[in-house]
Amino acid sequence: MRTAQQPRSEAARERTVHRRRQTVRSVLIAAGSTGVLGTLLVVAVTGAPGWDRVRASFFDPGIARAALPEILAGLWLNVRLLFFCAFGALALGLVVALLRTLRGPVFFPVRALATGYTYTFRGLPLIIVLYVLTLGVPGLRLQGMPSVLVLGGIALVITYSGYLAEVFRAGIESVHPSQWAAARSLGLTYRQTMRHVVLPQAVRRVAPPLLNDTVALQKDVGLVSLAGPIDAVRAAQIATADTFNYTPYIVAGVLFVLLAIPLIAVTDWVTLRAARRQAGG
Amino acid sequence: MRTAQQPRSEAARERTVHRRRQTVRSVLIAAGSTGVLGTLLVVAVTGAPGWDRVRASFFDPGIARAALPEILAGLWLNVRLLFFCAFGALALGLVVALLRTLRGPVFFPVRALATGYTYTFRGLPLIIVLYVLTLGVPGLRLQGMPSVLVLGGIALVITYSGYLAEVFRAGIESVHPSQWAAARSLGLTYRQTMRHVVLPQAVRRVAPPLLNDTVALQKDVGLVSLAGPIDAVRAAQIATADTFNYTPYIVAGVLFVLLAIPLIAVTDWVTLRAARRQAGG
Amino acid sequence: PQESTPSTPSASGLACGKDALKTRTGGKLTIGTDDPAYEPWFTENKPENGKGFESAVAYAVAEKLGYARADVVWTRVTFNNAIAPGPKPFDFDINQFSVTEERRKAVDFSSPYYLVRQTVIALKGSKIAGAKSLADLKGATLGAQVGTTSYQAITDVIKPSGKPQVYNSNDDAKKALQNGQIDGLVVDLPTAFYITGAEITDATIVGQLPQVGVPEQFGLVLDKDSPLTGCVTQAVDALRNDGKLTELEKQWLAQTAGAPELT
Amino acid sequence: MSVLSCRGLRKEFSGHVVLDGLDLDVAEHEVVALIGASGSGKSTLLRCVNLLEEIDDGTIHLDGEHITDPRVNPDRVRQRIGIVFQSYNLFPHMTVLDNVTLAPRRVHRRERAAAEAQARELLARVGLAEKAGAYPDRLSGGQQQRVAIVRALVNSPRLMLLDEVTSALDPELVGEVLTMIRDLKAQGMTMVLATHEMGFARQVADRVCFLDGGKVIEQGPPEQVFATPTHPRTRQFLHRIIEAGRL
Amino acid sequence: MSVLSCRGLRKEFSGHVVLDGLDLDVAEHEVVALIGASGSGKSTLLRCVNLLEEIDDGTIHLDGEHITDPRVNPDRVRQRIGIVFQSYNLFPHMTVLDNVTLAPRRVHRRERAAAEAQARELLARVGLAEKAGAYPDRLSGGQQQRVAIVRALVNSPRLMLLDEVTSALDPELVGEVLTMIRDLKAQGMTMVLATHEMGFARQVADRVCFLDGGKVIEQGPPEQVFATPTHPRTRQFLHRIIEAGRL
Ligand SMILES: Nc1ncnc2c1ncn2[C@@H]1O[C@H](COP(=O)(O)OP(=O)(O)OP(=O)(O)O)[C@@H](O)[C@H]1O
Ligand SMILES: Nc1ncnc2c1ncn2[C@@H]1O[C@H](COP(=O)(O)OP(=O)(O)OP(=O)(O)O)[C@@H](O)[C@H]1O
Ligand SMILES: [Mg+2]
Ligand SMILES: [Mg+2]
Repeated sequence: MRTAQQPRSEAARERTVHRRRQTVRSVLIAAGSTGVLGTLLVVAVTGAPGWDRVRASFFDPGIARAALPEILAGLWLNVRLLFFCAFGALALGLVVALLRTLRGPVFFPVRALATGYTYTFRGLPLIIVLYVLTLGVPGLRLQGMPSVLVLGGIALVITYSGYLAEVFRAGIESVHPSQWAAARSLGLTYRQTMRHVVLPQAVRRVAPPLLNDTVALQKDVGLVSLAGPIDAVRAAQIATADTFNYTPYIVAGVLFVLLAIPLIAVTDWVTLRAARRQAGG
Repeated sequence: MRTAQQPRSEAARERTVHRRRQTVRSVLIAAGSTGVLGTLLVVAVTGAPGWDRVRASFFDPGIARAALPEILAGLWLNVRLLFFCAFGALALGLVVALLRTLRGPVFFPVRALATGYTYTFRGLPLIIVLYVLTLGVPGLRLQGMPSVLVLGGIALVITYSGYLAEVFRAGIESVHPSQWAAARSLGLTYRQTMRHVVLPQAVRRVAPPLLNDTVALQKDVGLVSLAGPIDAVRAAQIATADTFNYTPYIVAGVLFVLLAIPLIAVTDWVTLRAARRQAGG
Repeated sequence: PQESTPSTPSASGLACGKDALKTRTGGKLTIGTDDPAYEPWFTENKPENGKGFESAVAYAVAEKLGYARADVVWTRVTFNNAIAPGPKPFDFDINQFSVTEERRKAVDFSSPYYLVRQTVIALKGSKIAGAKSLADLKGATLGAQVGTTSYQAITDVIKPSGKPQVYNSNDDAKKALQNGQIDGLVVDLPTAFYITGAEITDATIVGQLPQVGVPEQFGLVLDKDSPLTGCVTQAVDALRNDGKLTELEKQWLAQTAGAPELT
Repeated sequence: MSVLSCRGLRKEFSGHVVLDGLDLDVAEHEVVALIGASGSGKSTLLRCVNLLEEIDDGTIHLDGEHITDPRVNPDRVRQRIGIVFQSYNLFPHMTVLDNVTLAPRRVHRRERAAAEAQARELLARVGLAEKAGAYPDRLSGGQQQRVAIVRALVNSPRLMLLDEVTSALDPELVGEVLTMIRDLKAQGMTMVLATHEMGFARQVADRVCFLDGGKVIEQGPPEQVFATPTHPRTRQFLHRIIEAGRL
Repeated sequence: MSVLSCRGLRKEFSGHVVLDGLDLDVAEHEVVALIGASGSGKSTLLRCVNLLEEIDDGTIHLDGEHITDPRVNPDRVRQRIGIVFQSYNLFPHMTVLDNVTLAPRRVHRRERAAAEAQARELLARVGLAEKAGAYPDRLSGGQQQRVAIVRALVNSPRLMLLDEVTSALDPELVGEVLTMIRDLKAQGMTMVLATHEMGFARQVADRVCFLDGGKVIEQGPPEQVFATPTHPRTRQFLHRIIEAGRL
């Protein structure tokens, strides 16, 4: 197997020249069109009648600097909540999914409960669950009532596990029946097959939606601030109240996007790989 | 092909008897376990020390009746917003996805913009986009500024189209390259292949996540209420503030779930069919 | 406003010294308010500086109960959390809470420290800027913060033909007013003066809403059946009786006299 | 006594009768090839024997034990029968070694070291020693199929069921698997194999059974069945196969 | 003049040379079968001829026109070449009729009615008249493959390229497709087909070309190549095929 680089015939040389010319043209065109489009956008935006006011209201560097520490402190709350809620929701979602796929009549009520759970919490706006759990439930003054933050976290876990349960279930169903047959024919029991053969494959299959839900969760954890704790968005809101300027929201938004980019990039990569694998299979 | 029903051998008869006995046993067990579990749940809940207070705070029929009309009026806003935003986000998401899959150097800046768009709006919490668009942007007092509701709808469309664009793109990538080859080998151009061969298959593939995002959207449209309009959750909140009773939230929650159930059922059905097709493929 | 509300436990005979009070943290007095805390009730969102009417009242109450400035601890609780039923992270909360019978089911109130009127403000060029009566406001789009008596004033007193706009906070509502998204904003009178005087200078006070039923008063919020309610009420009563409240009102809310009345 | 004995097997799928009173006996050390048109029920028969499908009538005995008795634990029965499918069905998330040792470790509760030693020995015997750590998708079809056979063999089954084990393979890779099955036969393994490849049936089977209409309608040594089929259906089937260039 | 003429074709995939100076001429009405080991480049050659892959060196002429000239519009060239793949690649979301009429309607801008009439006639000729409204997944493999051939034929191509068109089919379904290809040959269609089925090559090809090392190293009438191969590589390849029972 040679790895010769130089094409040898006249036709090939001509083709190479043509291609090289095309590559150069491509780069030029790309640069040119980027420049033109970029200029157009800049002119359109900054030349618009309200641009000065937009800049003053949304892009004031002084205000951004002043608001940053508080917003960062709030973001730390988001990150911590994300961490715990993501694990909690994954664990609870998996349990609910397993309950929903149980076979046999004894498990009928468990299956029904699990189904009802996924329907309820996929249909219920997070904000209602949050209000009920963080404002309503403490009013009962039951013993050992946890803090608002924990209650808010529970609301997030409950809501998201409703989604994740369905994601896991779709993953379990997407494992080919022949894998079940192969495992059972070796003498493995239902549990062993689920544990060692089906679940590992199911989780791999649904990695893209799981990651997607994590990105969504990252954006939603901040809603606990409706119940009091100060997250990044709320910190921006407070700063906005001080100054009557929307720059703090932009700062919070940029931080959120920066925080999300790695997660989104991983999600896209995993999703495309899965899509291509599906295409390739 | 006969479709005889009566088994004929001794062994078969024995097996039939055994199976019938098992069926009866199954039904009994299901009924029994449901009963036991149900009773346990009811006793555990109603016997808990705070149950009376829970019932008074969360399940007061009088308050529910009083709050219902306002909540229904709010829900009508949610439904209308859902309708328009769902279509808007689907259309915009598709356009962004198509831009992102364009080939050729001329389109480099468009591709880059589309990519940036999906990253930004998947990373940005909806609530920030909502604040900036519904309370920040009108402050510029540009001409022809639309109403808060329209601005809120735009915020929803922008945020969700970031997700949907990625969903569509994954769908496009999941169409087997051989479909491209088959279409191109018939002489179809890139556009024709995309339009007639790839997109129709892609959309079918990603129907489950598209529907899932619609369910999520249904829950999120209510957030426009932070800019003033009264949606169902806000109506419940107002009723709650009047009475310090959380029943209105429960009423709103039940309505949301009822509204979502058909959509969720369709989503699950489509998802499972897709999962099984993947398993079967 | 001199009569304390009937359900307030009698303060007489209570030992209200610092050592006798069972506060959340012994020897300290924990006072709650919202974040941000608004002017003119507080200044610079710093309740601990003693400036602004409510901050000053809070420190005066603390002093009457025997707490030095250093013994006062501030905590931040959102408006809606503070008046919701449930355990409270403060000994008392001061945040422009109007005393209502509904709220009394969920929390305790001290005797009132301020008599308040709801007020409509609008941009100077607005179609309702010159309104003289409630009837002039019927066709306006009005806004208020959720869960406040201001919102109730819209629905119960003004009863406009259009739907009111409701906001999570007065900040959002002010922004909407400034943007022209609402014609008028309903807030309490001192807040109205502060907004029109310092925050939205092209806004003006349209007028005070008529008082229906019992006069609206601000009270300190305590946990339901708090052991401190009696003593706090006693302290507020004492401040009222020795003229301290009037003095603080003059100092921090001086300009609030003379807003037009809407009929 | 025969290792496998099916009597009057009947299996229908929602009214469509696939097996219709089928009888089949397989003696110890015997290799039986099932042939028949697509849809004649070869795979269904193998799945019924392995209790992956519930039969509607008849009985199956394994080593004289009535295994279709509803009181029998199917997991115990399956440990004594190895089955290999056309599509290999290796577990894609496990290495070859983990695929092979899964059953010994989880079902038979053997030590990891002992299970792996045995697995490596078996893999070495079929020329896959150096593939022990590889994942299935890094193997050729023929290699995957040999791993699947090893995975079934490691349970030391009394009976091996092979369902079209070569038909998903490139023609050049078929040889490896054929060699392996010939070796198994030489070691005295009792086997039932369903196949479309008449050449394969001819080479390894002691007896060929032609399935049609849910029954075995003709059987005998391969030379006899292929050369002088007696039943008209068998003749017709073989004729079609010859036409397609595959006999 | 030959319909297809490849000269010095060279194609590499990231350094791995698949075609290495390959020459091939196909005369009008000629049927050429490409044989060779898996990976020898048969599919790559066909894809290069259809301009689905860019070649690295050499030239391809179709009816004397230099189609690998970079200034040529590949869409126009492809309209004159029909290609059918092993895996049929029908469009699963369209009926058989829509599959067949897609190119006439979208590429050639023909009226729907005219396109459908022609499509129905062609479908009827291969016994698929009543399947016009069916979706591909309701058809057997053999039927799908015939539809794929009709879809390529409806453009009236000068040259048909067939890549392993029978190897995904059940042996009993191969016959239908074979018959169809024999009919095409009888009608004088120029064809290049890649195949693993030596029986198929023997039956339909005028000439067999054996690919190895990126070149055609032996060619001739099928009787000659199969009976008396001259090149040792050819002999070795045919020996392996015979061993697998497929000659
Ligand atoms: N799970 C099932 N549900 C419904 N029908 C089934 C099922 N499994 C098999 N069948 C049907 O039973 C019949 C026999 O199928 P089986 O797979 O046993 O045939 P086969 O002889 O193995 O065919 P092939 O040679 O194609 O593998 C077919 O008509 C098939 O459609
Ligand atoms: N797109 C590609 N990228 C990298 N390598 C490729 C690509 N397409 C083909 N190859 C490689 O080129 C070689 C020839 O492949 P090709 O499919 O042409 O062989 P073939 O003769 O058709 O084989 P088969 O009989 O298995 O179909 C193989 O080694 C293959 O891995
Ligand atoms: Mg089969
Ligand atoms: Mg090929």
